[in-house]
Amino acid sequence: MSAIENKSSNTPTQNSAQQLSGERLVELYRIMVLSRYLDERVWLLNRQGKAAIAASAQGHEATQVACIEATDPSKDHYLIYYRQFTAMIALGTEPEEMLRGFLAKENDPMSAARQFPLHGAHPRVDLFNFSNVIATQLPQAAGVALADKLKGSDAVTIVYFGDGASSQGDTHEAMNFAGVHKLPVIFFCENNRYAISVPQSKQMGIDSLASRAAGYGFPGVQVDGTDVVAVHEATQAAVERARAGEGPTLIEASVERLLPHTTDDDHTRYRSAEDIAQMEERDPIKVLSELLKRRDLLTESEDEKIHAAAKKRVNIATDTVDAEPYPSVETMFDHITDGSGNGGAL
Amino acid sequence: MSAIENKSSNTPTQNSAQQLSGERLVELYRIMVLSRYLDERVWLLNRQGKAAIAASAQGHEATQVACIEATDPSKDHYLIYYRQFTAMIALGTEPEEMLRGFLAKENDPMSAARQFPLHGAHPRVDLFNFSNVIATQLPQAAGVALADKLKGSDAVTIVYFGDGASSQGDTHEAMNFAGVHKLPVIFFCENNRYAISVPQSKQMGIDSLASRAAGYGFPGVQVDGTDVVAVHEATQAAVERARAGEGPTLIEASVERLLPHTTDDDHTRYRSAEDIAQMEERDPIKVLSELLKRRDLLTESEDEKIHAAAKKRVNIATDTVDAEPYPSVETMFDHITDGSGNGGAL
Amino acid sequence: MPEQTVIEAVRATMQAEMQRDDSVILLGEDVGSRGGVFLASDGLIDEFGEDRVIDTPLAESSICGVAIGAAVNGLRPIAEIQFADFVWPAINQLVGEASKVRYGTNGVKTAPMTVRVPYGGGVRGGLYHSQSIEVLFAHTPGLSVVAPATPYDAKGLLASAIRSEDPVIVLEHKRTYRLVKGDVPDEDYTIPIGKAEIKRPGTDLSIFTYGLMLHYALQAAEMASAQGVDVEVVDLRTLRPLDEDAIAESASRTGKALIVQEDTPAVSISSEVAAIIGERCFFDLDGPITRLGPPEIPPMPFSPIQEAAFMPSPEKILAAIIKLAEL
Amino acid sequence: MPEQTVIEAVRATMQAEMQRDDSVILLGEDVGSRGGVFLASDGLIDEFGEDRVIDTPLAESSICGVAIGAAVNGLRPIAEIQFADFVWPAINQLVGEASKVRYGTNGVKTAPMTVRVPYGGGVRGGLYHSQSIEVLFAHTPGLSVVAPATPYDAKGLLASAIRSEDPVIVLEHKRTYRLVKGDVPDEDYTIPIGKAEIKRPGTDLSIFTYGLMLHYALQAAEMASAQGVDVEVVDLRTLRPLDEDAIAESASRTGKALIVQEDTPAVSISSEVAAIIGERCFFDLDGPITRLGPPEIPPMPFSPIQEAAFMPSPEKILAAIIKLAEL
Ligand SMILES: Cc1ncc(C[n+]2csc(CCOP(=O)(O)OP(=O)(O)O)c2C)c(N)n1
Ligand SMILES: Cc1ncc(C[n+]2csc(CCOP(=O)(O)OP(=O)(O)O)c2C)c(N)n1
Ligand SMILES: [Mg+2]
Ligand SMILES: [Mg+2]
Repeated sequence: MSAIENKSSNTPTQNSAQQLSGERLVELYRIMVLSRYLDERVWLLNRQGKAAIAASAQGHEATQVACIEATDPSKDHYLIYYRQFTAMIALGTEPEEMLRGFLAKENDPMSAARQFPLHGAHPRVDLFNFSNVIATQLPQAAGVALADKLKGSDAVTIVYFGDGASSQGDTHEAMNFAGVHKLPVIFFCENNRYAISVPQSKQMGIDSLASRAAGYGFPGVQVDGTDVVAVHEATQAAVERARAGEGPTLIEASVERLLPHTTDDDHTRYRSAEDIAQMEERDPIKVLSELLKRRDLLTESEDEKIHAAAKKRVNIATDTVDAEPYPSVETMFDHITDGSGNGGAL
Repeated sequence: MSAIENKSSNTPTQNSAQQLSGERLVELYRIMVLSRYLDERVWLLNRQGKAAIAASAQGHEATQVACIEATDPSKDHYLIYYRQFTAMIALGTEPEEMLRGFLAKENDPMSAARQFPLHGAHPRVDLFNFSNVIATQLPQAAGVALADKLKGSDAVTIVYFGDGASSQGDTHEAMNFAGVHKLPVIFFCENNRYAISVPQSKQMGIDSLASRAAGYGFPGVQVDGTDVVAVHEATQAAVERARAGEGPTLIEASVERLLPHTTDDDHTRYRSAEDIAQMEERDPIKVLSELLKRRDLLTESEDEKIHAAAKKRVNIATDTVDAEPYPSVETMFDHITDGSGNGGAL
Repeated sequence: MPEQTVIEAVRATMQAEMQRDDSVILLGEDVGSRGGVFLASDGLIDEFGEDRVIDTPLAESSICGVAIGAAVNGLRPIAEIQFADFVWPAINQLVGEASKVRYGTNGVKTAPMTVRVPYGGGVRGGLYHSQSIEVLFAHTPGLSVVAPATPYDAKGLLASAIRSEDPVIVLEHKRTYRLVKGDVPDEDYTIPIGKAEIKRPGTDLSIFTYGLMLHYALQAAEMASAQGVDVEVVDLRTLRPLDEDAIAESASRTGKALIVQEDTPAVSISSEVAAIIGERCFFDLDGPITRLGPPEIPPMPFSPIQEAAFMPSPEKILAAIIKLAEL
Repeated sequence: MPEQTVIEAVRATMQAEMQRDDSVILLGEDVGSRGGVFLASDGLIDEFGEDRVIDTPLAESSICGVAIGAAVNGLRPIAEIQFADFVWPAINQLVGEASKVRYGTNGVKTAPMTVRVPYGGGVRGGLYHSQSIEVLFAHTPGLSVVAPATPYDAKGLLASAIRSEDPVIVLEHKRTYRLVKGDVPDEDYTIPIGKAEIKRPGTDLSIFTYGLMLHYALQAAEMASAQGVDVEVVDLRTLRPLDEDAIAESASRTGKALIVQEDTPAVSISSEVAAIIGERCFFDLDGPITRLGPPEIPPMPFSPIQEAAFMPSPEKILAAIIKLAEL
């Protein structure tokens, strides 16, 4: 296998285990649209002073649904960072649950409002995000995969990171460790060409991160992250490799960050007007909607229904969560250590 | 230029700026032999209880003299680690000065006996080694090179590290930074296939470190580290590249660590008898001595003279330094901060 | 004398020092066209160019390691760590390396570098944008650590740091950036590293504090004065080396010491201040050496209610003053 | 009851815990066929195989990060850091991450992991094989930190650490490894984390200490007894959480407190112990809270003469005892 492959849906893989059906494609589209509305709502809630901070997945939706679709949430592990908004929804997080995080409500399922939204651990699938500190999740993912390998489990660990995260020492150490031990882990980079304001050209001296995989002894694949089919295929191949005990894969999905870095940012300070304008063509919702229509999998009116349903769902969730209570002060003293005596008090 | 090149003296480079003359080859041999005797002496001094610890360069001598020979000590910078014993001698450190470090004497030129031997900074050339902590020198080297670039100097920075050091996050971060800024720095790996007891196969999932350079956007070269001519050529090419503002090079020199990791180690615990035995053929003193004789650059009796002179030099140095004083207690309070008021007390 | 916020003073000081000395450069994440996430370097790239205002890759260990190398080779780098919570990857380069460059080379090499670290909470930062990280730096011989709380001190101490021949960690409390305003003279001045300042003289009780808590302590002191307790407020300003004489003098004079900090108390700055007083002022004290800090939980919850419960406040400080004064 | 050295107790305990629980694994540099540079894992790879005794790449951040991930996914890793001086690259994973796994997930995830860190000087280690690194760990909520000084405590505390549901940092003073011998029962036992122990009862003065200094303090106490001063020696044993009650009880009872440590004093364990005493025992004390430590210089010179001058010794401790006792 060559070290770097370029994949797009125009070059269908022969041996792909399972092609996405038209039905599933529409289903993924539905999740993407829901994610988009919820994401927009969260941004609005920030502007209303209700959500302290948000990072948006707008532009990353196709990549995230397609990646999750190729995995098995009943046993796989997902180490996310703050931008896997759509992935969380694809993994079954309800809009209400998402909003509880943003509004710091008592029943925030990830961290009970101790942490930023999308941080903590999911109550139903093995999805977690311990901290805001970039790239710390990569060695942790290698550890999760190591445990599976020792236990003889065929679970796969998927760890997400950004182009900026690729510069951290932890990213290198994790890939090196995983390469030595041929661990069942997928290093999944959502490359949106920016780390806050720092463009890829100041982040790395190369055009494609996927080329780094060769330095660790496993394959690297670059894929168009607006292309659901291509991302799904690349991930599926990596999952098969991992489950078969053949080791890690690095996937680099090229995406756009349609909005500023977070609600605290203003990207017009550092992105040219053209750079911002060109992103429209790479909006994954637009790309997939056009594909579905071209393939006669979606009519204009079905599309409208999907949008209307998503909007309604988001409205209901907002009203529900807005009325919910905040955590009490006392709960902030819970769960520091187990307090059983081993491990000690506070 | 292809990302990885394999160089040996059997494939002479066309555009090499300056071939090593026969005279220089003999001179380098002389330094290697001196280094070897001094290195053996230090080991002995440890066994006599006089030197607390030593790491040996035996097996690395050819690589080190050849690399230094391709640089310009009047302006270049050398960030070493504990194994550049021969490089220090090649850069003009006298045997007495080396021994003062090992015996922790007052006039240890590198650190006044505050640090392990070979740690500190050289008084006459820009050679330094701030700490024992593996790989910290690599980002520092990028910073040294950055300063030269900003100052418009054409000095080159050479930073040494081992195969084990390649695993550290700092190594990655340094190469990435240097690649982005096309810095005049040479990342020089002395790959002796072991990090203490950990063999290369447990250190990395690849056969050659040089392949990593492609992931940073600069060339990587693997070279036989027992081959003075090959190392010299590879370094010279890298120096030219750096001085011309074309950026970093990664050089991987394959060498043998003839002795255990340090005087505290016993490599029979983890190396097979065959693995230890095979090294004899790769002893760089033997290799170069044979080459010189094959090319009629050295007679048997000249060789004996070189050995005798080295031995004598080491004996004199040992006697001199043995009689020298240890530092006084008071000096341990010097040079913590400048103490001018800015920068604070102590 | 123009009024500035803390962040304005930081920006103006970096600008002035870069104008004054060509060897001063700035490096960090987003310090270029973004102007830093707190806008501390807003506009500096336009004035000084990409060579002297360097947007680095996202990698703190190399930011600090590169700064060491550049400092050793003649520059005076100012490294910006975006948030204090992200300084941990750089500990090896700062605590392990930078602190010992001069000592480990017996003075042959020096690392004149400044590391600016926005720290502290009360900004809805949750567990990873609120941390106080002073402990390890303040413990480490070879480092200096300053923590200015006012625009005036921010300028004077940052200028001292940049001109220092050794590494200095500058802790800027991010909540003070826009909250705290004050007069800052246009002319050049420095404040010596290692000197505390009595920000409010008093006779009944001494508060020792720094950073955002200085302002809360001053508010509490005002409230206490209405209740007849005359509180002295000592701004530590430098955390390494601590101004032991100033601490001992004030505690001995008032006879009562209250140490207030935002960081969790166990093994911290407040421990050291208490230890200094316990050793040097023992015979002059007429009350236990009292510390006020947040609870010993990971700092600090994202929930605004819990964040407020975590942070010391003027009211909590007042309560501690009254309790100690009544002893 | 067989006599063991500290290192023998460490090895035997790891072996027993690995026999007892399949999920216990060991990872670190050279822990495999080399058996660790101090031989703490000598022979374990033969008994448990390469899967459970893992020679890692030379990269401490990933050693600890991998340990976190493995712990979260059902294993109980013991990570060995070869020398404490090399733990700095892993601070981000330990202080930033491991400490907050439970808290940051509201208890959904836990990281039952042990990090063994040989620390301390007096071994001709120079600036980078001698450091004491307890301060930051002892400051961090969510971590536990133990520092056994005897073979008995090494076994009991290491067993507690391995069985703990949360991350525990085990500080083993490398000078004690072969120097200190003692009886260690064959049978299984644990020592609760968070409990100090009076290693020598006394009435005139309390010494609080840990690690190698415990042994020096005991020697000094013997010498003092010959001079008529009856010294109590309290072994802190756990540095987080400190056993505040035991500290306060002893200091209040004897009325005099001397805190001895090998680490440089500013902002350290001794500061915290002093602060606890200054706050809780103020009315019971009849002498200043005294600290004895090395000078505030980078720890510690390679020169044997300077190393000896740096380290506290039984003689220096005795002098401090006599001075304080005579007050
Ligand atoms: C260690 C660390 N340094 C800095 C930051 C501040 N920070 C948060 S996000 C970010 C940029 C991340 O960029 P990238 O990895 O490309 O992810 P993206 O946001 O583009 O998805 C930075 C610098 C951080 N969270 N952690
Ligand atoms: C950060 C760090 N971790 C561990 C060590 C302990 N240590 C000293 S040398 C060494 C092996 C280095 O191997 P390599 O880089 O291959 O260099 P070599 O000694 O083979 O020349 C180790 C693990 C250290 N000095 N620094
Ligand atoms: Mg990005
Ligand atoms: Mg090696």
